[in-house]
Amino acid sequence: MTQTTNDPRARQPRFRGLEAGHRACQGCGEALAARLVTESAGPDVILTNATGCLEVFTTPWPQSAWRVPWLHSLFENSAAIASGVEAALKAQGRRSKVIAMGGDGGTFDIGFQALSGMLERMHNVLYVCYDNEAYMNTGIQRSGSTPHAAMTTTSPPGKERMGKRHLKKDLLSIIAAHHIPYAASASVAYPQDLRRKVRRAMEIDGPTFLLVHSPCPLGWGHDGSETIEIARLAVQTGLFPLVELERGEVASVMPLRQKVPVSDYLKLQGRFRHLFVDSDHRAREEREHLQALADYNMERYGLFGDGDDPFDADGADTVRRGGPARA
Amino acid sequence: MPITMNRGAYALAGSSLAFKTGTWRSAKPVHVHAAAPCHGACPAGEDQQAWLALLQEGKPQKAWESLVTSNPLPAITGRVCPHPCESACNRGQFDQPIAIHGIERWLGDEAIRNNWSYPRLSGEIRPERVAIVGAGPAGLSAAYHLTQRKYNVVLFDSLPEAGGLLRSAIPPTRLPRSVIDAEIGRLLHTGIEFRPRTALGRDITLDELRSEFDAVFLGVGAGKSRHWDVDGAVPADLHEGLALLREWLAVGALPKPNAVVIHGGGNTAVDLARVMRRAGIRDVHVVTASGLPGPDTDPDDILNVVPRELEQAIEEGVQFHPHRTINRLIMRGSKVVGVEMVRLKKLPDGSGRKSRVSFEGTETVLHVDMVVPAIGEVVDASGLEHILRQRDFLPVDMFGRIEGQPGLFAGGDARDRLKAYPNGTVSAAIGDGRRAAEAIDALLSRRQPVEESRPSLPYASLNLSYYESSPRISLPTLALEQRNDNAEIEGGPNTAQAMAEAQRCFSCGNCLACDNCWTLCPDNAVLKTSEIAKDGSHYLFDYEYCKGCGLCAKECPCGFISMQAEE
Amino acid sequence: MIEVRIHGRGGQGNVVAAYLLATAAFETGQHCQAFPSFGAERRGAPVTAYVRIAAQPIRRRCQVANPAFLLVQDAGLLHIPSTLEGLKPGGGILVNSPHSSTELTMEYGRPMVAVPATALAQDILGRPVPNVALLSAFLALTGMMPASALIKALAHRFKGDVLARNTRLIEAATTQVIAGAWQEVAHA
Amino acid sequence: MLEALEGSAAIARAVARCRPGVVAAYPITPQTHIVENISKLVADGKLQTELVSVESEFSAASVALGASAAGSRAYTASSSQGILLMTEVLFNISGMRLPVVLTCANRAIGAPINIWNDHSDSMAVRDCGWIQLHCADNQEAVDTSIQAFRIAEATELPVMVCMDGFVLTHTLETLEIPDQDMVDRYLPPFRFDRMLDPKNPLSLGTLVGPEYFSETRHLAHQALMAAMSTIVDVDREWQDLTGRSAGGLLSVEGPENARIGVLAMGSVVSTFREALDTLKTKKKAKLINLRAFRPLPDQALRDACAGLSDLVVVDRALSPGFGGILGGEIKAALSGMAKMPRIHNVAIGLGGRDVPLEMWSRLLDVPTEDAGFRILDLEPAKLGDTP
Repeated sequence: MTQTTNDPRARQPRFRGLEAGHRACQGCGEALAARLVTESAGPDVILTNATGCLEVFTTPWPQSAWRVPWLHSLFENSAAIASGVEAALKAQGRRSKVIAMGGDGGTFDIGFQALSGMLERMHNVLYVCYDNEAYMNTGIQRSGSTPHAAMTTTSPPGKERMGKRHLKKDLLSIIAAHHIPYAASASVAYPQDLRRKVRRAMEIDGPTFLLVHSPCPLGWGHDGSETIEIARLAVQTGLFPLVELERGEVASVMPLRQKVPVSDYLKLQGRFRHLFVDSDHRAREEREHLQALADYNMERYGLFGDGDDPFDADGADTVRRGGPARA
Repeated sequence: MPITMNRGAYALAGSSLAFKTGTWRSAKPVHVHAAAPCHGACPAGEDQQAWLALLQEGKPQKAWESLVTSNPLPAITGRVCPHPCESACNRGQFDQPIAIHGIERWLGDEAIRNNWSYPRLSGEIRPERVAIVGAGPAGLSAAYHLTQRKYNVVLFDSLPEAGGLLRSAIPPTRLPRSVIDAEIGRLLHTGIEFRPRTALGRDITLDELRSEFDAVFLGVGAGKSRHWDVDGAVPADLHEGLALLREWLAVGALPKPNAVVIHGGGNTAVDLARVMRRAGIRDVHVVTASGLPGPDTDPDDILNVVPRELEQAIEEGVQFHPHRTINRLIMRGSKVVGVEMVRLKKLPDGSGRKSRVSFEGTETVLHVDMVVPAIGEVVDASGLEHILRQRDFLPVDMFGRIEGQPGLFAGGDARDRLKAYPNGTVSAAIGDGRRAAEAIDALLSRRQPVEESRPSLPYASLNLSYYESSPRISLPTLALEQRNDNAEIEGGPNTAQAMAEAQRCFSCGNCLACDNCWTLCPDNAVLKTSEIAKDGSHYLFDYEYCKGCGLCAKECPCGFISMQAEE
Repeated sequence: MIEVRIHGRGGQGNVVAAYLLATAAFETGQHCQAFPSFGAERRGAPVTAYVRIAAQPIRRRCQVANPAFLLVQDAGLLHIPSTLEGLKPGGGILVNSPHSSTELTMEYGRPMVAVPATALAQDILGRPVPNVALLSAFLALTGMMPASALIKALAHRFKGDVLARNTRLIEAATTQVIAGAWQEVAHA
Repeated sequence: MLEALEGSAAIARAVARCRPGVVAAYPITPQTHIVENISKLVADGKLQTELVSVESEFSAASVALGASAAGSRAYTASSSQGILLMTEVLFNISGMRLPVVLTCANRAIGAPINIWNDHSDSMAVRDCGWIQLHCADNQEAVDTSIQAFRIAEATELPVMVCMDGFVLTHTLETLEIPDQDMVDRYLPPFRFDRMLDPKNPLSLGTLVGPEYFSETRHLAHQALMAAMSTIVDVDREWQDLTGRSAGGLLSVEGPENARIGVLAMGSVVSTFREALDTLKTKKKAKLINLRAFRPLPDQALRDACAGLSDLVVVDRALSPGFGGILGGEIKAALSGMAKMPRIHNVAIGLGGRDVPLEMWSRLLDVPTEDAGFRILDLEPAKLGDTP
């Protein structure tokens, strides 16, 4: 694809790791997250990608939306092939950074062993998990990351069930137990925060991990235009805390300014629709359960700030003329 | 030739550009260019958002240049305008409105201080000549805008100095004479030929002007007080409000009764009341049929005075009697010793129109030794008799075109009140001058005049997640004990305050260049342009790839993007 | 081609013994092959290893069913019938035992040569590892190759003091048996 | 220079001579000694390589895949269950045309668990698109390991070097490790056009739909078939350099006029070679050593079998419900012959059962028995009543 210099696309003042023409759904949070991660990481990287939506929608041969070298092998081995790429770079004395990517299925579940091995061996790899909380590529089945009570095709609500019976796996704590230099959670709703975390991880020579909350309009049952709104509410309600861990210890959190009830977040999504059936007493119970989980997060991570942090969950996305307030 | 499979099925970087995802779209994002509410509310037609944006970029001179494309007198309006822009400001619903008025004043003062030149518009020099009668705000505005359009403009005024009611009816405590001198002086230097001491009807006739000039604009103001009596009774020594104010402004003379009642609810009434109070008159009452601003008052029925001025007047001891009228004069011989007031209110009648109804049994008496009517003024008919034909005001359309009088235009206080274009303020007069200039230019260029008309952006169209609450600047006011007949009471912002306050602007309906659309497009279909894109945005939609998800529209903080269904 | 079978227990260096014997043969210019009959056994369980020595390349890779010699690193293994199975007629049995050759021969009713390999190793190496002493005795009995070949083979694995002690152990073990007693069998 | 070396140590030394950039492995009997020996070479500074001691065979293959794609010579080794755990990745490596070399220390597959040698593991992954070469002895294993990198890098196909577990891996024997200069002359540094490189950012591992998938499969097949000549050329070149052939695609020994042939793969070939020379048998027979199982050299097989009346195909694995895997394949390969020999298929030496020298004579009797596929060294007395 040749581009003339008159083409504004060729003159964008940012690196495009993920090019247009990919086939993600409208409003795809994962595509956005991947775009943000790769443009923050810059051109001197090599990506590996677990099987999943991201892999499928970016590389239907003969096309690829990637502008950086990219390698896909299997669902469960993104971290392992990244280990191999990194070992090869080391062997060759090349200094490009390796970024391994996977969805929550490929990270929390089937690819977890490879990830754990990669972290334990201290490969110089940034692993990015795009967390959309279910197996989306196969049509929305529950994963270890699916939140409690969420509806998926394998955790449907019914007479005996109210969506997923189990809890969302606390992956970050498991990652923390590997004692790696840096791990963080981020969200597409806070792109500046996400970019900062990517840059931070890129600077570290060693294994780092980023969990990026990436709404899936199809799987979560919301309009594509609401992706950011919903991701923002996940953070603001405390259901998806944004934290940074250094060597397994909490180093910082994005504080919350005000308590937003989880139902504000839940009611926007089809996957929680069954929690708003007034005639079902279980609905309220599950909503309260989810609120308790959010409250637990707030307490555990000390999410409530003193209201003075301009970059708390209310202030971190503030804009001004010429760009974001926090560049 | 079909594409051939390669070794290992690899793909080239960015080759996805061959796949045009724009075909997936059922709705497309467009830049909507809604007006900021401030713009919509401005009688002068200023686009405050536009010049605030330039201030946000740190370009005060450019901001002033943008401002004076509609209003050439910001140092003046920045002091006397009741600033409906601030009342309309969306930020008022979020925390507090932007202090547009103060920033405008600061810009006007900066222009004077730095002697910034009025921007010159390009275009051919026009041979046509236009006469402007009256060098008040309307006439000055018309003269300026026509000069900008390269017409030969001759500005006539009966007085020796330009300014009209700015000089004759506004106290220097509100508008220092130095500001009038400086700003109008600079304005007249833009190429306007000013002929002072030339009164219509006395020194020139309208017919002469119409034959000598290609168009004539009448900005003669309303110089004659409206007839006032109470059931036919008029005190022998009646002084009308405007006349008293003019006299005081001209020579400093003022009658000194013990107690006075001023009847009326406009600037003349309040200005005069404050002047009289400061002159040491013990009891200064203002009786007005309108209400004071407050939660229970109908917005259509509020005193036509800047709220701050009203507060200051009350501070200074002026006693207001809202929703009242004078029912009866209590006379001792031909001298007034008191007035009887009665309560009234504006209520809808049977036809749904609102009219004032007084309530029997609510009469009260004020003991005063002077009553001053300030119920408004009408056009002085001198020289305009056959145009005015017994009417109080000149009948015009929105462009100031006088019915049945081609080539003759009017604006400012001299014209009829139009529902969409209320007059009675300096800003409205400036707006009239500007629209009339457009109409004159259109007439002489044989085209239809145009006035930009865009819907204002509603508050609900903003995405407030992207704004942080921040307090409005507070501006200095002269302490009560320091107030006198000359010192300006209201202070303006300093540079730092003005620049900081400008940053609070939401940029309603217009691109904030915040990068949100560019940052949040999952499809890389928003492109940032190095120069400002043609439509005033900093971004282009690449419709070859835009899938129409609507994220950019939803996350645009300022409502600049909306989704439009594809045909 | 000479085929040897070595019996021992896991942890006694049985496979090492086989590799050492084969390597020693290699050091004298012969072809060799050594391999364990590996099981999933752990320390203490009976294990077997095989050695083949020949002038020509050795191609067969089956287990040694009919060895000319049996080296038994632990006399207790003699109680297991399979230990002595398949020995060629006239073949030699060398046993690590504190008892005398006569006593063993009497007890099992067939000729055996005993060497107190564990005691020797404990004495000289400070560790009860019988394999080197047993191999040394075996080389002395057969005269197949000089003790120096075994020392060379050991030199691939050990250096310095450990090698010196093993060399002394070899010398000491050599004197425990009648040199050349099995020479005929070895050349049959 | 000849040395007495354990097979695993020899393979480690040979692989080290090939200067792999990345070695990844996970321990499994009987492959373990190979990895241990490589680890020791690395620890002693005798091998400069990125040794990645992974957490599973699955990751071992994945690391090799990643390393190869990133332009490094990559090596791994495994056995049995480990090969099966790698299977997904093995298909990927060949599908992406990555020249990884893997040593398969052949071992049976459970259940029941069995750590001893047969060919069940490499047979289970015969369709994964790798070149598979079998070795009769440790010298061939050494030579084939070095050749494997040449073949892999010339064809951009992965190569699996199959050597029998224990029988080769744990056997110390006399062999020669070529010196470093010789290997350096034979094997140039690895250059990979499709290498992951920010300066030329390709996407590897794309999605291919129905409109092109058949073409990818066709090309994979063609690539394997074309690799036959590379295998022959590379071996010939090796022979010129060292005086040793590792067996080309296949080799035939025995009297020209023999009417019976025995076809086998792996270490039993070594035993049968001795038997052919030393056992006195009534029948004359040829021994066909099939070195290349993938690609299966159909034409070479037909040439080797010309003039035979009977061919006994010796399997070291079987496909339950079908029979011998190699037997079935040879039958298919020879089916185009004008005078196709009668093919008799037996399996022997499953799960480490010893294959004695006398097995050769037993095999020569098979054509007279006309009994179909069977496990020849089965001991019927050990069977119970019910299948």
